[in-house]
Amino acid sequence: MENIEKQLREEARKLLSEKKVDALVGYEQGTLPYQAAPCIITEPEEADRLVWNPFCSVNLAKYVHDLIFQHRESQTRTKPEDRTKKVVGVIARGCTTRSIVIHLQERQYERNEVVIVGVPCTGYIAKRKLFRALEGAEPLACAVEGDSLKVETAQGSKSILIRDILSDSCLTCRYNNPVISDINVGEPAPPMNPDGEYNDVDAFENLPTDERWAYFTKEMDKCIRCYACRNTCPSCYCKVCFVEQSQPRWVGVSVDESDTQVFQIMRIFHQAGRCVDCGSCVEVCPMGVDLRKFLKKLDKDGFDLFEHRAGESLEDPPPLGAFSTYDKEDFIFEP
Amino acid sequence: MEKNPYVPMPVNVDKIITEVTTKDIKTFRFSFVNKEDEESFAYLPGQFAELSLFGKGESPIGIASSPTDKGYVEFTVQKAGVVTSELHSLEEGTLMGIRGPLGNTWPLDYLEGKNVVVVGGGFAFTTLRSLTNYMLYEENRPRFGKITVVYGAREPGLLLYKDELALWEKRDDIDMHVTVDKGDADWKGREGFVPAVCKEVAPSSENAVALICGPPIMIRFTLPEFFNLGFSKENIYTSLEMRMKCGIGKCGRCNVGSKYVCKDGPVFSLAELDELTPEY
Amino acid sequence: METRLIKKELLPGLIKGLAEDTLVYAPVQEEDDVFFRVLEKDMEPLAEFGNAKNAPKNFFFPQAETMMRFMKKERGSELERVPGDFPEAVLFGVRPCDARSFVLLDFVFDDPKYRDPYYMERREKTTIVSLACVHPPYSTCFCTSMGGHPFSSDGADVLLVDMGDDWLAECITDKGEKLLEKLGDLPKADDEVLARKEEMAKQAAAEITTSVPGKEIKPWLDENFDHPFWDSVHVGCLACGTCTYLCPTCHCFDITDEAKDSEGRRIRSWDSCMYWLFTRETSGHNPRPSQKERWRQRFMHKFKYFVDNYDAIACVGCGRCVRYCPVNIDIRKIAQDIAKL
Amino acid sequence: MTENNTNENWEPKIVAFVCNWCTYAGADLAGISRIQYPPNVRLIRLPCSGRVNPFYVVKALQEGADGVLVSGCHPGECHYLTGNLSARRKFAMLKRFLSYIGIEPDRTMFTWVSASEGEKFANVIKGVTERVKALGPAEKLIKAL
Repeated sequence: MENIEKQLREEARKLLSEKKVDALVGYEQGTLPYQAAPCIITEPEEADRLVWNPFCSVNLAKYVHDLIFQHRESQTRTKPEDRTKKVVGVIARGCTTRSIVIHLQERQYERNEVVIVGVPCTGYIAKRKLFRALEGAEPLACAVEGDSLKVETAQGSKSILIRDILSDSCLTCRYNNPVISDINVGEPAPPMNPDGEYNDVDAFENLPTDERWAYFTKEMDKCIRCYACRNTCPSCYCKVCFVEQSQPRWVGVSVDESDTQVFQIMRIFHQAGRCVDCGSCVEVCPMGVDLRKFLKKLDKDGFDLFEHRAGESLEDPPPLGAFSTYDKEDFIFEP
Repeated sequence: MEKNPYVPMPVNVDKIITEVTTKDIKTFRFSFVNKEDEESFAYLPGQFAELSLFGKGESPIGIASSPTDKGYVEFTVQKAGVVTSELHSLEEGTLMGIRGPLGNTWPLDYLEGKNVVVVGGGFAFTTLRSLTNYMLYEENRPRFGKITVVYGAREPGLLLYKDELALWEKRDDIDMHVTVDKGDADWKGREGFVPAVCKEVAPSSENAVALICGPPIMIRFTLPEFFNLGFSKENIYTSLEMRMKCGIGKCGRCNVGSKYVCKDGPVFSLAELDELTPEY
Repeated sequence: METRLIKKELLPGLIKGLAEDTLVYAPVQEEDDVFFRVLEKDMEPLAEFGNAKNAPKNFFFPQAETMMRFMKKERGSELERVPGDFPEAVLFGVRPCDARSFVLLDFVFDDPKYRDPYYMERREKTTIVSLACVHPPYSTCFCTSMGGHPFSSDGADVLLVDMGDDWLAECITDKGEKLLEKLGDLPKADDEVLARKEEMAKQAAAEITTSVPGKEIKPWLDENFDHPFWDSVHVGCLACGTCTYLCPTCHCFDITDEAKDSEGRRIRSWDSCMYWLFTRETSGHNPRPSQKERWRQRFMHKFKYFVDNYDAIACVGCGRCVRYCPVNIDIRKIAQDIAKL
Repeated sequence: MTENNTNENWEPKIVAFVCNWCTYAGADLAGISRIQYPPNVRLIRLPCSGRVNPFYVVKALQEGADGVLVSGCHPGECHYLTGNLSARRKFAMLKRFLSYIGIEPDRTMFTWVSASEGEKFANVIKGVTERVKALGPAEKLIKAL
């Protein structure tokens, strides 16, 4: 891991000093011992700020999209011939590269506007699981020691197996190595456990309808409509989200339970064939809503119906952006 | 019981006047359903109110009538968002709500005994019209010195309150300069941009205050003319627009620096604006 | 000031008992987190916890509330009803930082010119019982830097201190006095207990080691609205509203109408300066066009504008925004960095 | 839309999003041919089934519809060539998803009715109405003011 961090810094420094990128998105040490914060660096000297550890969680593709679009917006008053491109470098694990693939498939930016520094990934720590493992004690210092995390708390120190507190998305990840990249750092990481990918969904599908509804409503009841899930999601890049449209207003802005459910249904459904299961929405949710239970269903159906896995390859377009004469239609009602 | 500042007072739409040829600016005349509401709605020129359409929301609009006009209150509204679009589709006789008066006023006490230069551009003439009518009112007129009005619009069809402008032109206690950027076949008046007309009219800055409202581009070019004429920042006033909801300094969105445009404004002198952050 | 002692093991039962005929808001455990909730039958209030995830402002200033109801009539619409007549309530288990937030919110909602009837009625009818932090619960606590104290009674009606075997109850206001009378005949605390409490208070304050500059940075803020420092603060910000929604002092709101068939309501709901839509005008003009301006606004509002208007920082140092920011934007660090400039 | 919920004579309200070229014409034909079908359905005409945003379906449920039907031209017969093929993918996913979160599958129905199938249109409406009736009034997702 330290080795990867060192190489990352080296590559970042090189990219910035050779001016191959205008900005580079990575992670830096946060102010809390269990946080790695997204950061954007523009000078080679800043490369040493970059870190790579199991606390690097949020999907950075979001920032790539943001940076490129902010730059474009800043040029709306520039003559077309004088406009410049902004090349953004990004430290990308498997899920991040898949999000970039989706951006590219959806023509958000050109391939040459992004430089992908691919990193093998062994998963990130879900903070909720970490806190659960500490039974409420506050982590005051954290250090990775082999496959364990050594945590100092006011009550003493504790060693936790990292595997036990990895994000659910990571445990069943199918693409923990980049699917596209310009530079690769480190050796490919060993596979996770994709076979169990849909176990949760399968189990949920087998519950009675009302139990599923009860679970859905209970989870959505936690939502405070802060929109952190939407804002961290690289696939949620609409300039104006439907919840913000006012003519007509689709969804009320209050915390009416029906409005919250409709917001979540539609936000989640917008991810049909576009969710890379990076787990960012789950990780950033301050209320711990089980969003993955529902997003993963779309992932499963996308594969089941159209043999598509989001962001797997540039050649395979998102399923709802395509069609075939031979698509299954067993859901069609024939009286 | 204490009055709930969020509850609008019921009003009746008495009259709707389409002001401009593009038909997207209308003046609405309201009368209060309850007598005591009319009394509590004691306002002065420069203030605004929230026009409230249940089911659509509220929109903060400057009061266009003068408190000397008894029995009604008027607002001139441009069709733009959800509320104002609905407002434009109303018919006379509709029941709706208004909440106010809100905000501060043109600096009436300060204007007392001074010469007043009123400069308006296009649609932003509404609260200046209120002020002008207020100053021209028989009992008030002696309180103010010379009154000069420069009012411009892009074309003749876009001038507001045309009948009233004609009446003012006939008076000898007000110096009127109505101008359009570009006239048409019927236009016999002045042509030219507001800043140029101000330069030409050249009101004296001696014991004078200028009140300027208009589109940002007009303000940008008009201000230098007034500085050249010797007006200080303390003697130039304008009225700000911001997105507002509560109108009483709580909801936070019209916060500019330490001030709230709804509560501490909308009228500010340029000197006061310099103290604020430029986030408006 | 009256002081009483409540046997440790009796307190949750007393609160539960109170909840039988009074509306009680109290911290309860829900899955992984502690939340302030309306204490329903069979719910056990927590007395030992760090702090609730949500700030208790919700009870006076709900995330969404109906301000009025209306009916469509033949010609236009008419006001039908304005909710009011809120019940008497007890807000139990507030940490001193959160209790102080009410003093700050009062500045806004209890403005002499325009009192906010919804907030004020609930506020006046609610008795606040706060729990001193004998051991400040988080390393992210910084109340002492913001003019608070782990034993502060600002904003509370009763302050409870965990003395080991007993809770020491200090009545701060008449409202608090009345509440304690309702709880039954409780013994008075003697001087030894009070002296011990003073000692504990000192100890607790000393346990907060984070120092965050507050009013010290005000002169810098007065002068440096355009400083390049602001270019770096918002980097990484997701523009979500977590910080503002969990903040005990953030109070910005939106007013919207909802109608269905011939009925409707006007609601107010929390809004956030972190959202681009917050200040965007109908014309499309936005006075705060990017996250940079929005972050500056959030910080300036707390550390400068509020100070200008009310001579108090609009931050109580609870640390929620620090702990729950998904991307670790740390308001403490921003203040500390400014102090170094 | 909720007024009859407690009534014993409850009749479901069904919102049908239909394409202009096939199903709407099919409904017209049913009318011209005087074929009887239950009056529970409110037709909303759209250019194409591909125009039906999945949000419309969810929104109809939120507004109190007891059932939603989407109907367009048969695959291969779309006036816009492939609009219904895009729609088919969307609704395959949507129907599964809404069922998954606990909305009864029979509340959201999808079908194809051509301009010449007046009889089929009536049968579809009969079938959908029966199924929704069997479920009873919708209770999930409905917004109450």
